[in-house]
Amino acid sequence: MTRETTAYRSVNENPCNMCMPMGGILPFKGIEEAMVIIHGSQGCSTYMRRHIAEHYNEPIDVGSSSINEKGTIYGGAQNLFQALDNIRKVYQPRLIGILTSCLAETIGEDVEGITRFYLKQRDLEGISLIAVSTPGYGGTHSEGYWLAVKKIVAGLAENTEKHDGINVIVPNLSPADIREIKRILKLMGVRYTLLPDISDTLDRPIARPYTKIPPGGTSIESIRRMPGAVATVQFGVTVEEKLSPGHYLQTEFGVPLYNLPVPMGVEATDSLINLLAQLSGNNAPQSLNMERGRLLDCMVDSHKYNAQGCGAVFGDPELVYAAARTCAENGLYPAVVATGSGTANLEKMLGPVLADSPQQARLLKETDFTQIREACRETGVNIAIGHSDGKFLTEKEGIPLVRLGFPIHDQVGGQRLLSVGYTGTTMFLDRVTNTILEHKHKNYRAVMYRKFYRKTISERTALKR
Amino acid sequence: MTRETTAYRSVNENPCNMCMPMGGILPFKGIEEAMVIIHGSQGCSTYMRRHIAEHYNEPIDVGSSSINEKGTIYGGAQNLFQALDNIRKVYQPRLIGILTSCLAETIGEDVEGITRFYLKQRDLEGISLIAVSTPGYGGTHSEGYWLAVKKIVAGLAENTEKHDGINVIVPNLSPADIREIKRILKLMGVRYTLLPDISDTLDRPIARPYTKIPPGGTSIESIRRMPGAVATVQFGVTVEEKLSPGHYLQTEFGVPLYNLPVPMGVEATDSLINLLAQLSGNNAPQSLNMERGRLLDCMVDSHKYNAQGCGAVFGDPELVYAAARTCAENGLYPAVVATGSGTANLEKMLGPVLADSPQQARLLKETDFTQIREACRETGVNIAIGHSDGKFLTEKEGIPLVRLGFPIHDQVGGQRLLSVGYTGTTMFLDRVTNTILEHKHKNYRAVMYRKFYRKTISERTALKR
Amino acid sequence: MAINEKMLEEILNKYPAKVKRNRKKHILIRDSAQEIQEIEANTRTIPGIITNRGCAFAGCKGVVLGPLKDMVHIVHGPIGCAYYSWLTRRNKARADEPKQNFLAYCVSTDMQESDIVFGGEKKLARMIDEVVEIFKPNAITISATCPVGLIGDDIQAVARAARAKHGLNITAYSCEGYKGVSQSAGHHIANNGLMENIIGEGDWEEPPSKYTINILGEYNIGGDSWEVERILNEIGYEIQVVMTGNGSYEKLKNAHVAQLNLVQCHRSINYIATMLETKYGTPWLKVNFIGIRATIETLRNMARYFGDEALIKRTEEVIEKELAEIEPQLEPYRKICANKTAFCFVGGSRGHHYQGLYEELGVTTVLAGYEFAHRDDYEGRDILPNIKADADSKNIPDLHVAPDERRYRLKIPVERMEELKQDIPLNNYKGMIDDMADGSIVVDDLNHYETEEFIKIFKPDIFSSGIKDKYIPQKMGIPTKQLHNYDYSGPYAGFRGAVNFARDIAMGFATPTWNFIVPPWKDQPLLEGTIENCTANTCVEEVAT
Amino acid sequence: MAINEKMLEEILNKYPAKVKRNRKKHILIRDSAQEIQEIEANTRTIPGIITNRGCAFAGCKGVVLGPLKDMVHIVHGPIGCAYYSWLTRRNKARADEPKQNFLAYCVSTDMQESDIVFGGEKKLARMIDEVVEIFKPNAITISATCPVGLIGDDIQAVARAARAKHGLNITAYSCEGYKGVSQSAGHHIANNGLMENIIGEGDWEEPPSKYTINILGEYNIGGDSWEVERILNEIGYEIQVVMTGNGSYEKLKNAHVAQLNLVQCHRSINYIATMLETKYGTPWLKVNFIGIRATIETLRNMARYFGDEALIKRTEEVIEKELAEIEPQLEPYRKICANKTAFCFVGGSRGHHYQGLYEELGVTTVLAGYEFAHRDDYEGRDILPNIKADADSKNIPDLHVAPDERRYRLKIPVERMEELKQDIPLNNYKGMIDDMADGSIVVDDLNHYETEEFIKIFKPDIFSSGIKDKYIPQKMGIPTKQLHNYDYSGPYAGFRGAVNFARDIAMGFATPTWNFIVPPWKDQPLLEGTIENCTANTCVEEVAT
Repeated sequence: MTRETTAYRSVNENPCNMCMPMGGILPFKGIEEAMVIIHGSQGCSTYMRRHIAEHYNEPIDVGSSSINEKGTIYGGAQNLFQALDNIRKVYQPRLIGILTSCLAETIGEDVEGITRFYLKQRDLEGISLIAVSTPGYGGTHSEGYWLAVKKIVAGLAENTEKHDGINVIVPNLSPADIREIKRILKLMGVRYTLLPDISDTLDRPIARPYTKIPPGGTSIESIRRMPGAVATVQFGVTVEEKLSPGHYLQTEFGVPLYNLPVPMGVEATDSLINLLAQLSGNNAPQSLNMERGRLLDCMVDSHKYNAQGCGAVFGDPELVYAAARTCAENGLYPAVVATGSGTANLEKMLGPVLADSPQQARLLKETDFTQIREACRETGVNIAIGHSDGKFLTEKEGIPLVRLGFPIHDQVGGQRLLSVGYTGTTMFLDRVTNTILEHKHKNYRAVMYRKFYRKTISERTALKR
Repeated sequence: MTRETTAYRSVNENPCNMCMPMGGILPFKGIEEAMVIIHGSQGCSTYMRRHIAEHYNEPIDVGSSSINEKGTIYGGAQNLFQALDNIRKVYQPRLIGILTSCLAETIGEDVEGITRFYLKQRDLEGISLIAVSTPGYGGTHSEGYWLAVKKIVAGLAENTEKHDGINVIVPNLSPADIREIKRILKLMGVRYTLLPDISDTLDRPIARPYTKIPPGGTSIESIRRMPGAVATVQFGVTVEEKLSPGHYLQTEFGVPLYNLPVPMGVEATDSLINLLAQLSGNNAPQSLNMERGRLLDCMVDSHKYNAQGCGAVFGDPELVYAAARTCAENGLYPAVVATGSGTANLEKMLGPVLADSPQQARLLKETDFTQIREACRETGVNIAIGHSDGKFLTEKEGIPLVRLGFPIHDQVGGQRLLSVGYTGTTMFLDRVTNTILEHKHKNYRAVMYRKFYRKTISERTALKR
Repeated sequence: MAINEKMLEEILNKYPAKVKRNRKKHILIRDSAQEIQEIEANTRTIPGIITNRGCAFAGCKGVVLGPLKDMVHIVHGPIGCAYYSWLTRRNKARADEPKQNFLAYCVSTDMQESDIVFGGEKKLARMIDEVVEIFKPNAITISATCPVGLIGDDIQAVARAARAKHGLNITAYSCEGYKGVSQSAGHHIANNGLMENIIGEGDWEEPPSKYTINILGEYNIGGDSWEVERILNEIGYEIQVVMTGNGSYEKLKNAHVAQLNLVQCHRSINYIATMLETKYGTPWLKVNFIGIRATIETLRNMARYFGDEALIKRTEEVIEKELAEIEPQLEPYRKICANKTAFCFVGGSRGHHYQGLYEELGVTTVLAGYEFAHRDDYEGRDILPNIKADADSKNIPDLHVAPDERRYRLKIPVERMEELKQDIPLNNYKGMIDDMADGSIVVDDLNHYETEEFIKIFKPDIFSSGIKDKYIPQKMGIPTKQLHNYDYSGPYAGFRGAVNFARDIAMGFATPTWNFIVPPWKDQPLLEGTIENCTANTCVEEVAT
Repeated sequence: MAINEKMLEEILNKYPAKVKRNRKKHILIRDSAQEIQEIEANTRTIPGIITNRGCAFAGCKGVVLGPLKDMVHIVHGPIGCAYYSWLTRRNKARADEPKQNFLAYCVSTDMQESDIVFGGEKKLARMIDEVVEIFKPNAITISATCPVGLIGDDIQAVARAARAKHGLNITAYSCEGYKGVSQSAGHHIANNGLMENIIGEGDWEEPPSKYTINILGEYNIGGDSWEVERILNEIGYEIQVVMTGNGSYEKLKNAHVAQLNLVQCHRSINYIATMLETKYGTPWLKVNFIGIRATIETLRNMARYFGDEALIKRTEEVIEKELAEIEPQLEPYRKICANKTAFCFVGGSRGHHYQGLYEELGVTTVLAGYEFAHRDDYEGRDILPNIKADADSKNIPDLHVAPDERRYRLKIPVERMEELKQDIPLNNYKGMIDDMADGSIVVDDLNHYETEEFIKIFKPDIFSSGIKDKYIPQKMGIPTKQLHNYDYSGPYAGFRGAVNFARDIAMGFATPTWNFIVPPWKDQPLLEGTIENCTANTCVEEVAT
């Protein structure tokens, strides 16, 4: 595995990540009766809402403190106050997340202080305000996501009595993935608090009447009680300690942390099931064994095609790790593994996964698609796995793209893409295998003829001359 | 809707169906501890096993009586006896289906008589033999399928006490579809006998030890008790009465028959849920309502893209009906609806579905892919939905193919394709929509430029001259 | 259903008092009996109100500069804004030289914390060098995002130095997101920059043909400009440059030679239009290529301006030919669209432009508005002298241009000009309100809350707006049509575009999907039953929860 | 693990006594100490035993006729058999004239019940007319499925009449599925038909070049023949026709001019090879292009046959060049494949051919067999005089050919021929058994039950066979390699094909997938523990349930 970043260049050409506050919005969308405000220019919230809406096909209401030129001089506290007042009046949320963007951070707004002051001044009860400092230059959306989750936990967690539930902390997965994880938790007979739970809020059924805040999400009460849990299961092996909600619960409240990879692939899903069995004392039901057996059956049937794949996996570090590992497990060699994030853990975790690869894989951190494209070309990648921005690889290099992650804006159903658990992995693999097959069929005859036959004709002619 | 067949021609060029005994094999694969033998040339069984194995990626053990030239003169009874003996010895099945192919039928074998004689002569207990007359020239695999199911019911059904279960009789759907139907039945709290149940037998998890007959399938005992059921729900609106197992149970044993379309699309799934609610007295659980709401949400999000689709739907009549209806429900106009079968019911059922279509749809019965291709060209079809043999349409006409039905041999996972129920319909629609989108993106810029701009350049030049 | 002041009041009562006062001024019920109906626009967005407005950066880089295809548009700032403005506007372009089309590229300095602390000028300068080397573009723009101005990076100086170093047109735009009150500020900044640095850089002195025109405020969304160009070419016009859809630096620099400037989107580009007249004497004509009647009127107005008999004749021939082509195609769609109603809330001009096309299809616009327009876009340019510049507007100074001594030419005699002005919108735009029917609603800067409330009252058959708000009506069972990006469809301009639009909205009405989602009011008198009998406040809450 | 007679006995004990006696004669444990090891082959399949054999129709239309690309191959019969033989063999072809490649078409009379009752001759005749009109093929074949012979349709007469009517080579093959005991009967029927009706129809009298050859028994599965042709062309051979992969009527009709016939698949085409010698005096050479050593040996034997020094030199040059290209590529795969074992059960010749390639990669074949071969394919052609023709074989009569008076030419002097025969397999094939290692198993017509049992004993690392049986080992955790259709991969022939094969089986071994499916014996001594201590019958059952 070779490690590369784009740091040697000054230009980021076609980015592979978004900014920190964008990532911070998502967890708040997974809390019951919550709203979120971005403290900064109004354009930030508009741009991010647009991108989130495009992926989930849902209304995404995010407030803005709409700081303008005057605010850059006198500070934005007044704007934020007004924003909080208005959001409270119209949405009546029980929790408001306040994220900062570049502007507020650059002018040095103390958003936590302002928030405290607001609470005190308005003398509010029954509403929680969670401020998260997320400057656009402070990290990618992945870091923003994890920091927001951590701040939510830190802001709400209380010293409560021990109970028999477990905490389940998830990275940015699709609502369908979250539903699948919840189904597995239920099958394993465990009581849990899953945070953040976007499964209903960001994949909302048509239902009447329309409500401004979608029903669903993790309840505030259950988050408060997380410190009393038996354990925390966090799908966050690439998350740095300082951003890790599970680590926080462990160090602050002594809740044992089990940091697992996203349950994608046989091994990772096995790990989750084993852990849940151990924590709950329950065995996996036969239906889960059947699902595992079907996944294995799928893997056996498809391994010949997958082994011909040379993959590029890109996106958020946590999902990239899970997908690269699933590819490797299936003999689909991940030649390029790339993320816009700079997390050091990805590298550490990927090492063993890529150890058996037929040739050195390239790990690109803090990367852009121009670098990814070059790496794909150099390693002979023939299948890409990641979010829609990778369609560039299809358009320019003819590498087909299996969509996974966020954002998916050129196809429908990104919110319904199921890729975790035994069954989700099977679906993911079928998508990958069929993409390989389709690409192969499309090119097979031409390639075959060119490589093994046509060439000869000219050679023959040459010989006969 | 115009109706056409290929009858005006003598040539069947690229068929859209297989032969009757092929269809007859499948139901026997969905009975617990059952085996099946084809009475005829050994090539029949070999060819069919090959094709079934390729779709399901499973070992498909089908015996043959291997009649040879001598048998054509002296009859094949002795061969069939031997085949039955050997199958019994090695597989120890509790039920053996005996299908005929062209040879046995052409030489006039009385397979039911031979079977009766065998049972008597060997003095067997604890084993059922079901003979089904399925000459290759007697109909398509669809008719073979339904006749076999009917014969299974007729062969096993007994006058039993009334019980509170319902019979669920399914056409040739994917194992994943069957599992989904079972999940819905369970959610609705009904006790049922689903026949035939290939959900485990033809999508068998890797499990040790390997057994010759895969575990699963409808139990023989429960089939015997079908006459005692409250009702029969049969997904077979296109099935002729003489082939209908549900009709048989109604006329012979007075079990009320509810003949419903395959639960694909909102309306058809609603019908099933309503009926189950009515039969069981149970309301649909909230989780099903959520699934319905998500399907609607998906339909709303995708209708703009789907409305640009002009579809060709082909395959088995029952699935073709369900898929065409689902397309129409989503504003995706099915311009060509085609089946190799000659069933008259399809036409009757499709009428109302296609009534609101923007232009006349073409219904092709007893058709072949050459006729389908022509019809596609004439009606401007831009998306095809059906089994893998339709890839011809992609190769020759550039019409992308969404795979559905049997056989799927150029992609993996045909046995895992989920298309029924609210959730399955959502998955089906996402496959369709994304295929339309991908095809559109691939061609968008070129088409746009050609249609709205490039032409002008030459025109302009012409003007200036 | 119609709306009255009381109902409007009830909607606004949900707001805190101060907000209510503010929003009230941005909403009016059209009443032609009143000679003047004033509306407030282009003022600060209220914090915490879910607006659809963007920022100055979005208006400058995202809208005006972005579509220029042979230039590399550098975003100086942290990665987010560069990402968010990457390929999101669907402004299509096809370069004559395929390698000189950089629209698919997103190029950013990706500022990190250390750049914020120590300044990003050096990084920007290095980056320009790299961009020149990698892309070899015809020109480069640099757009600033929020932190840049705040930390005091002098991007103008960096641009000047780079311009000198590389001998390439490299210009900087201080369009930080906090400038002004919406993307409108960014349009103005971009207009100033293009006028000051690019237009007129070319060495042409004469137009290449008799009827040389520029098209301003056309961004080629979904291929609109290709359809417009097709029609104009067919008549015999020579299009020097489209600003800025499918436009290029190479064409733009000689934009000064045109004999007439067409203005499609008044809001985003009227600055250049007026400056071009001042500097080069080129009049501008307000056009509208959305809708069949509007297109025909536009074509006739253009012919009238040039006043050439052959051109007038050719114009009528083309109109006739085009109509013959599209009328039969429109027929089935018209049947589906008849007697429907629409909301039309879009950007700066489309909110007005699409009403005519809707009407031709049988769809009445019952609510319309702009995200970021100014009062003149609502009330007409006559109002301009009455608009008081506030602090936010003053932050974007007008660029002062004077007649170009060498190149200024009167394109037509002053008298004829005055005469024409009586009949055709030469150097004039009369705004949206004038075209609206009595009882319809005009809303400036519509937000999510109001969207929901107005839908409940009007129950429109289609909601046309952008992606951020479209999911609200859709969840309520109402078809939508994105008029920002056309839901990946288009073009909608001109004759053939009208057919596309008709097809697309007809399919929205006709898809059976809606049958399965009966909107609440269709089988439950949810709103009608309660609104009369409750205080406004509890009533709204009842609906909302 | 090795196998002994006792273990074999235990497997067979599961069968009824009569079946056991029968099957025992089809299985042998290789023991080179015995001078002759006889095996029974080409006898009737036992009913109810899940064989992998097909029928005469499959051998005739499916294997031999099907690949001829410029002909339309009509299937006369009900739809099933036409469908099942449609595009299922992966015999690739590329026509020089793209419109004269009909391989993607399945053309059937689709007989219905009424045709069975009233006869199908007229329908067939009408259909030929249509086919001529629609496709304009170079020639047409008609293959019969079961009912045709039974109802007495005279397809030969129909073909003759059509031939006269259209002036086109139209021939009929009475290859009803019940003829013979397997597809082998169909090969014979097709061989006779091609020899009688097509080969020699052309008017060439002399070969087009000095080293003109035909390749027989090569069906271009996955492009194999393209790789073989590439190599042979590079050396300087002129390939008149490949029979029948990528072959055509146009080439085949002049096949008589070749100076040497190469025989790749002995089983399916030795009839034509011998008849060509009788009729035209062309010797045939048993070749094998599967495996590197086999390919090299084949190339050297060919050069030896022609005996030209320049050709011999060129042969060695090409071998050297090719080896230099592939050896480094093979290296990593060899490491993965070392010390593995394989089952190799395929058709009529591949079961033998692939053993060498396996060996070169480090894989030992521990079980091999053929689906439908004859004793000579196992024991060598020397055994031919000892094979008694049974009723089933007699049903397919030998075609009697005599030397063609005008065209018969001795290609090389008789003495040199005899001399060559000592060294190279000229007009000879020595069969599979000779090449097998002691202790390995040879099985004729392996069935599903035995597959499972032998796997339990040998625990092979890879199972190579076809799609019908591959899922059994896979379910047991063992990689498979389809040697009928190559799992959509290939080519596997020649030098480059060897690399493909090595890559494909190495990926089968190396994929981590298997780690998650520990085969039962690897962590549970399921079989070893019990097999010694139980009667064969209960033991098998224990495993099976």
